[in-house]
Amino acid sequence: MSRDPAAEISPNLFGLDQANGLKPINNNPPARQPEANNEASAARGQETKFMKTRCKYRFAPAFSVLLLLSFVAVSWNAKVDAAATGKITGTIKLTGTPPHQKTIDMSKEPFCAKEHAANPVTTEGVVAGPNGGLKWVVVYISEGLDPASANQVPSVTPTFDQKNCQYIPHVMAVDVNQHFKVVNSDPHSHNIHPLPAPGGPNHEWNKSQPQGAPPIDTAWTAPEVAIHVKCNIHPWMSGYMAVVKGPSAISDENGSYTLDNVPPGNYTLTAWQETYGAQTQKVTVGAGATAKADFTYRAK
Amino acid sequence: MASTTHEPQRIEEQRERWRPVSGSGNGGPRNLVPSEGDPRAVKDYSPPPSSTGIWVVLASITMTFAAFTSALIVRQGSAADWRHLTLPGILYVNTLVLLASSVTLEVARRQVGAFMRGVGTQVTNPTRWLYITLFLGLLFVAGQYVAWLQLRSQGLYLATNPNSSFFYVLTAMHALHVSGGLGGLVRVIHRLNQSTLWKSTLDATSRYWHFMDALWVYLLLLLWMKL
Amino acid sequence: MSFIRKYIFSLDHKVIGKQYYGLALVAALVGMVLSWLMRIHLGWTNFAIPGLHFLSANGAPGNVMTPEFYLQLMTMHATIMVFFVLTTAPFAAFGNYFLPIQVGAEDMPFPHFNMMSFWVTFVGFVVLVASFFVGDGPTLGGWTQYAPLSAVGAIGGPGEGTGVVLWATSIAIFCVGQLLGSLNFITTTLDMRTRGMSLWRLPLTAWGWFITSCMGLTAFAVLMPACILLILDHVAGTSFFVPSNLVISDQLQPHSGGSTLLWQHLFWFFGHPEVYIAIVPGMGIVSHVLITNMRKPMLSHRVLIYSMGALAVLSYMVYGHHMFVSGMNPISSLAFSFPTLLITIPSTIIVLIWLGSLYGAKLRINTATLFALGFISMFISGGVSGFFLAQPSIDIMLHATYFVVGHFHMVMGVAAMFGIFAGTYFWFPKMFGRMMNETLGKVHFWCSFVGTYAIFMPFHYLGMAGNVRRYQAFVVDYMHPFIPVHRFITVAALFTGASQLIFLYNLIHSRFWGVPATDNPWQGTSLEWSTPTTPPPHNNFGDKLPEVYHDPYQYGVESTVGDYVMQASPEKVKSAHEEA
Amino acid sequence: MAKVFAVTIIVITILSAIPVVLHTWWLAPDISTHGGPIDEQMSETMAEAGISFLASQIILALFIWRFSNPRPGEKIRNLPGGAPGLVAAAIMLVGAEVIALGIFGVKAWANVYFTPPQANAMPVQVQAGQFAFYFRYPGPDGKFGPLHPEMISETSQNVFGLDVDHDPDSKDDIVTAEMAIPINREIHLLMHSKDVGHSFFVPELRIQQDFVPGLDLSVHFTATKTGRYEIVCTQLCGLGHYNMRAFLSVMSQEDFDSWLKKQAAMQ
Repeated sequence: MSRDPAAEISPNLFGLDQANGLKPINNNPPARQPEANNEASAARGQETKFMKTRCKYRFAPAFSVLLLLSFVAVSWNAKVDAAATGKITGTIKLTGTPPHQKTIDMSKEPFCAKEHAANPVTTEGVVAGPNGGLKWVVVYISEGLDPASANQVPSVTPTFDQKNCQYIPHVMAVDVNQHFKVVNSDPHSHNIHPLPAPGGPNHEWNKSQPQGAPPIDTAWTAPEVAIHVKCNIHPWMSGYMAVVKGPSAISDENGSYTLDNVPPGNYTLTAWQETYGAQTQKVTVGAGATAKADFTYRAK
Repeated sequence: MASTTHEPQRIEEQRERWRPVSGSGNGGPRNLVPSEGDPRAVKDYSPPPSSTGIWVVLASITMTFAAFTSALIVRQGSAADWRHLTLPGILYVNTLVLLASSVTLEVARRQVGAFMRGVGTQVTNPTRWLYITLFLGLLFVAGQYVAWLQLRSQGLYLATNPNSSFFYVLTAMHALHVSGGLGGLVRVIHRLNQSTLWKSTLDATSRYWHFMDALWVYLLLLLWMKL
Repeated sequence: MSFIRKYIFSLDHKVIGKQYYGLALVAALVGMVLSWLMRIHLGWTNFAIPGLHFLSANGAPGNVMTPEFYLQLMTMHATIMVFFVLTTAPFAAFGNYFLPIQVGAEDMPFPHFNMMSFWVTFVGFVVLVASFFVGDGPTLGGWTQYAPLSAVGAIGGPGEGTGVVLWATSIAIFCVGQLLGSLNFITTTLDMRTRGMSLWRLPLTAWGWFITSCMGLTAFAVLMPACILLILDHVAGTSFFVPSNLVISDQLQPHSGGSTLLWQHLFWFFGHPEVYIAIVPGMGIVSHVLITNMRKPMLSHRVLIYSMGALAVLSYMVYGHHMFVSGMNPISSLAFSFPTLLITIPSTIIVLIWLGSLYGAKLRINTATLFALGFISMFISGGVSGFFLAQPSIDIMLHATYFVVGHFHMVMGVAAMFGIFAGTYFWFPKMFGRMMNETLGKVHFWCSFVGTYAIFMPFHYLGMAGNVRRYQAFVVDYMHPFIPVHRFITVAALFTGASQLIFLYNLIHSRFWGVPATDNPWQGTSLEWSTPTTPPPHNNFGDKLPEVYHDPYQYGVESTVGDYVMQASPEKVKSAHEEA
Repeated sequence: MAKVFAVTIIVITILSAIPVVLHTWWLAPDISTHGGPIDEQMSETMAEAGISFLASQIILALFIWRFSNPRPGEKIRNLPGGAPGLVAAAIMLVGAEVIALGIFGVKAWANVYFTPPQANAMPVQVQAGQFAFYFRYPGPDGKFGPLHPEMISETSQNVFGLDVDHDPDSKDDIVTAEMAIPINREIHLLMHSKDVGHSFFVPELRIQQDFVPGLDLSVHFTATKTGRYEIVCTQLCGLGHYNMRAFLSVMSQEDFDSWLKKQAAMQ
């Protein structure tokens, strides 16, 4: 296996990633202080309040538009606003030979072992597609998003499934405060143990889900890319939850991804991969236009 | 401070209180043999409960610190992270203070004894000595606190390494017990000034105090050898 | 005397005894309900127990019990039962009430300590139960709380953070309470005996309590520091019990160099005597009840006392038999094995004395007697399985299996419980001035006796077949065949548990509407039966303390009152009981 | 009432004894070379314990039956011999019994713990962790590479924390989630725990040994019967305790070699 420190899956490292990736959001210049910044200290609270008024003035049109759009989006499945908002799309490539992924022996849980008997599962530290595409990369806007659209919480409730002793999907991106469901499709217990950066705003929890237990419905309260999720009963099970603000996407096995509903503007785009960490690049999105942003990771 | 006019009633032998008085929660007669009892029963005087009780208390305290000691020894053998730790100098001063307090307390006890045998007449002196003991005791606890501050200034906190852990735990537990002894002293002084002091209470308190003294010397040696 | 002073912060040992009894009763009910939940889960793993999610939303999503919640229930069941029932009821409750009376004193020498002892224990119980409602529930580490699982903190699993801290705090508090209690018990026995009451003239109950308090004094004084160190490992980040380089959930733990065996040594040095703390008072009570109802003294008063003393002494040399396979030096395993085998000798002597004394008795069968005899039967059944566990070689096969669970449930759980019941049916008239209902009592006895055998005998078989304890479900292939047995046990457990409600009803009903009792309903001889009134007055004996003229058990003699002479009566008898 | 009670005791006693006599539930069949003495020890103890159990329960029942309704005019009397007789009996019978058990027990115990493993014993390393066992075979070079706890990552399945890029000894180490051993070959099992206390229990092998964090322990055994057995954890280790198991396959030498090749390929 690779010896690159980034390959060591340790939450501390995520702590770092998170710091880099999220710095712009966390200490905004006041002008872009998000409204729902509950971390604001009393002193900063004042400032924020004053700025808020200015924000309101500056973004009054954006506000009304967004409000309207959100309604439309909710009612008509976000068809219309494609006219106003743009897209960001691109592919994520991996150059060099991807590191060897170990085969997972699930003999401890005969059911899962049986399910995977035909094609054994491997670790998913680096999943390279057929044509050099890199799968399971989180792409999100780390900087430049206006508070309104940043704080918009999608109404959909994604599902994090535990099936045949694997997490489906392996990497999931959710918005801050966006509810998601954790379900157990296996005929035995799993325990879901997300490990956010210690001391961070998100808190570690560890709950078991016996067969037939109802889904766990919960959400994360602060951005963090990414939270490692483990199942202690089946130590090989590993997944990630990227908690972001605003649009985000996960690359498929060809490495391609698409961020929808991006309001026009200049952004810093961040791609994060569990083994290789984060990359960023600037991107400009015009109204109704589709911006292109490719990332390339180098296998060490 | 108490005047001496009607002192003599104030200190009583516990024996006086041992008539089976209804309602008094404390006591019963000594188990003398009834006229046609069985000779095995003979035990003509049973000590007042507090003097037996104090030995019971000391026994359990001994067990507690024995447990801590064995923990220390096992822990030292268990891993290579045992660092040497130089004890704060003030500990030795504290030791002297505590020893001195033991002496003063003993003086007080002797005077009370003399007073009860009718040799001495003054009860104010014992009170004075008791106050001195109390003061020395407080001084000791304060001294221990200073010792902790000194250790902290060296950057040695409770969790820094096993030695500092054990140092803080053992000294703190001992200081806690000493504070208990201080409480006992206050009670004795209060009894002496306000109401009736039973000799056995004073004896018990002083036994406890001397034990704290011996315990501290033992702990000091232990820490000095092991840490 | 104000209500508070009289009934809540009372200094009267009798009130305190009743308070202890009430605490034990509540704790026993809680523990029993927990065991029901566990049993249901073991029989039908995915069965949704209605309303379970009220007890713990995380622990029972959709009322289905999660693995961690099972372990949490198990830990709480064990802790509550061992500490707050088996230690408080036979020792603290009955001891507080009857020891001063039996030695002929007006009260314990330190009534304030006595009161503190109860209220401290009570706080301990509250703290323990509170852990159900704090953080992610109580600890799941088992009542032995083996480090490092108990010391690494929340990363170890649900309840391993706050839960353990609350657990350790509660136990430390409990230790303080029991130390205060022991102080009173010992001084009462040594200093408060009335005129003529020599040590040898103490009834066997008093001896049981005295020996127990001596054990408690040593055992709890060792457990408390252990708990303090455990708490420090949690809250202060020290490393007494946590070794270096532990990796949990891919996270390297910050601790370094602690010794995990240290906890086991400290814990079991307390833990094994604790077993005898639970059972020795029961032995005293059972002997007392039996003698009164056999109308003849035990074959030898002193041999029984010596044997109980031997148990107490040996119990400190054997604790290592809990750690045969814990990586202890195999030679020390043998060193611990021999005293463990030797401890069967005093136990056997006690049993033989009981059996031998039955010979030639005029046995009077009432509920108390039945429970006393049931105790003997249980003690034998649970005792013989000790033969196996005392041997390291066999322990390789039986360690941590249901065999062990069956063993200690019978010998210290059920037996001690039977002792408590015997004491209750025997002394209830004296404590509350009313008789308990015999019919209900007998029904209660039959259900309990048959039921407990039905529950705990199969445990031994399962254990021999390799059924590991502390499993919430039997997913291991070779354990699937055991599930039907577990279902049988579950049914038996529910039945037996339900039958305890009869006892509860009997207790409450008789307390208020029972037949008024006479001063000496069982024609007993010891001092608790010579109190001027029933229940005894505040100072037990009125204005004059009794004088003692005889050894405790003058039965089967001719006298003016019948076939017995009370300790306090100056009547001359040829004592049937001088030979020992 | 008393008679019913006496009968109940006897019935319960007999019912309890039946499954033991019939071996309805009994120790799993022994597949180890050292297990024989343990089983003998077990049977002897069962015999002695069983006799004392039956005897004392029945005596208890008989006495209850007989003395709960004494004949009219019957006086209480003491057992002939009295306490001294009983004490003597207890000390002699039980004393002899337990001493005997103890001494024989030493033999059985010594077989497991006092004999050193043979020089040609096959070393296998087992690591316990929440909540799975992992095994390591030294590979062709016969050497185990050093462990780096800080590198342990179940996510990338580097469960032992091996540094294959820098430790030549680790390169050919074979890590498996299932244990396989050749038949009739002594295995020297090197045990360590990565997190909390666990235990290694294979009933058929007559082996139970705790993993003690911070200590490296080892046991050695020889399996004499091929088959697939289960390794279970008997030391409470957390919420997954009940599910912490691994399979142990005892195979012929050639099967084992091919199995090992397959595993090596899967690394």
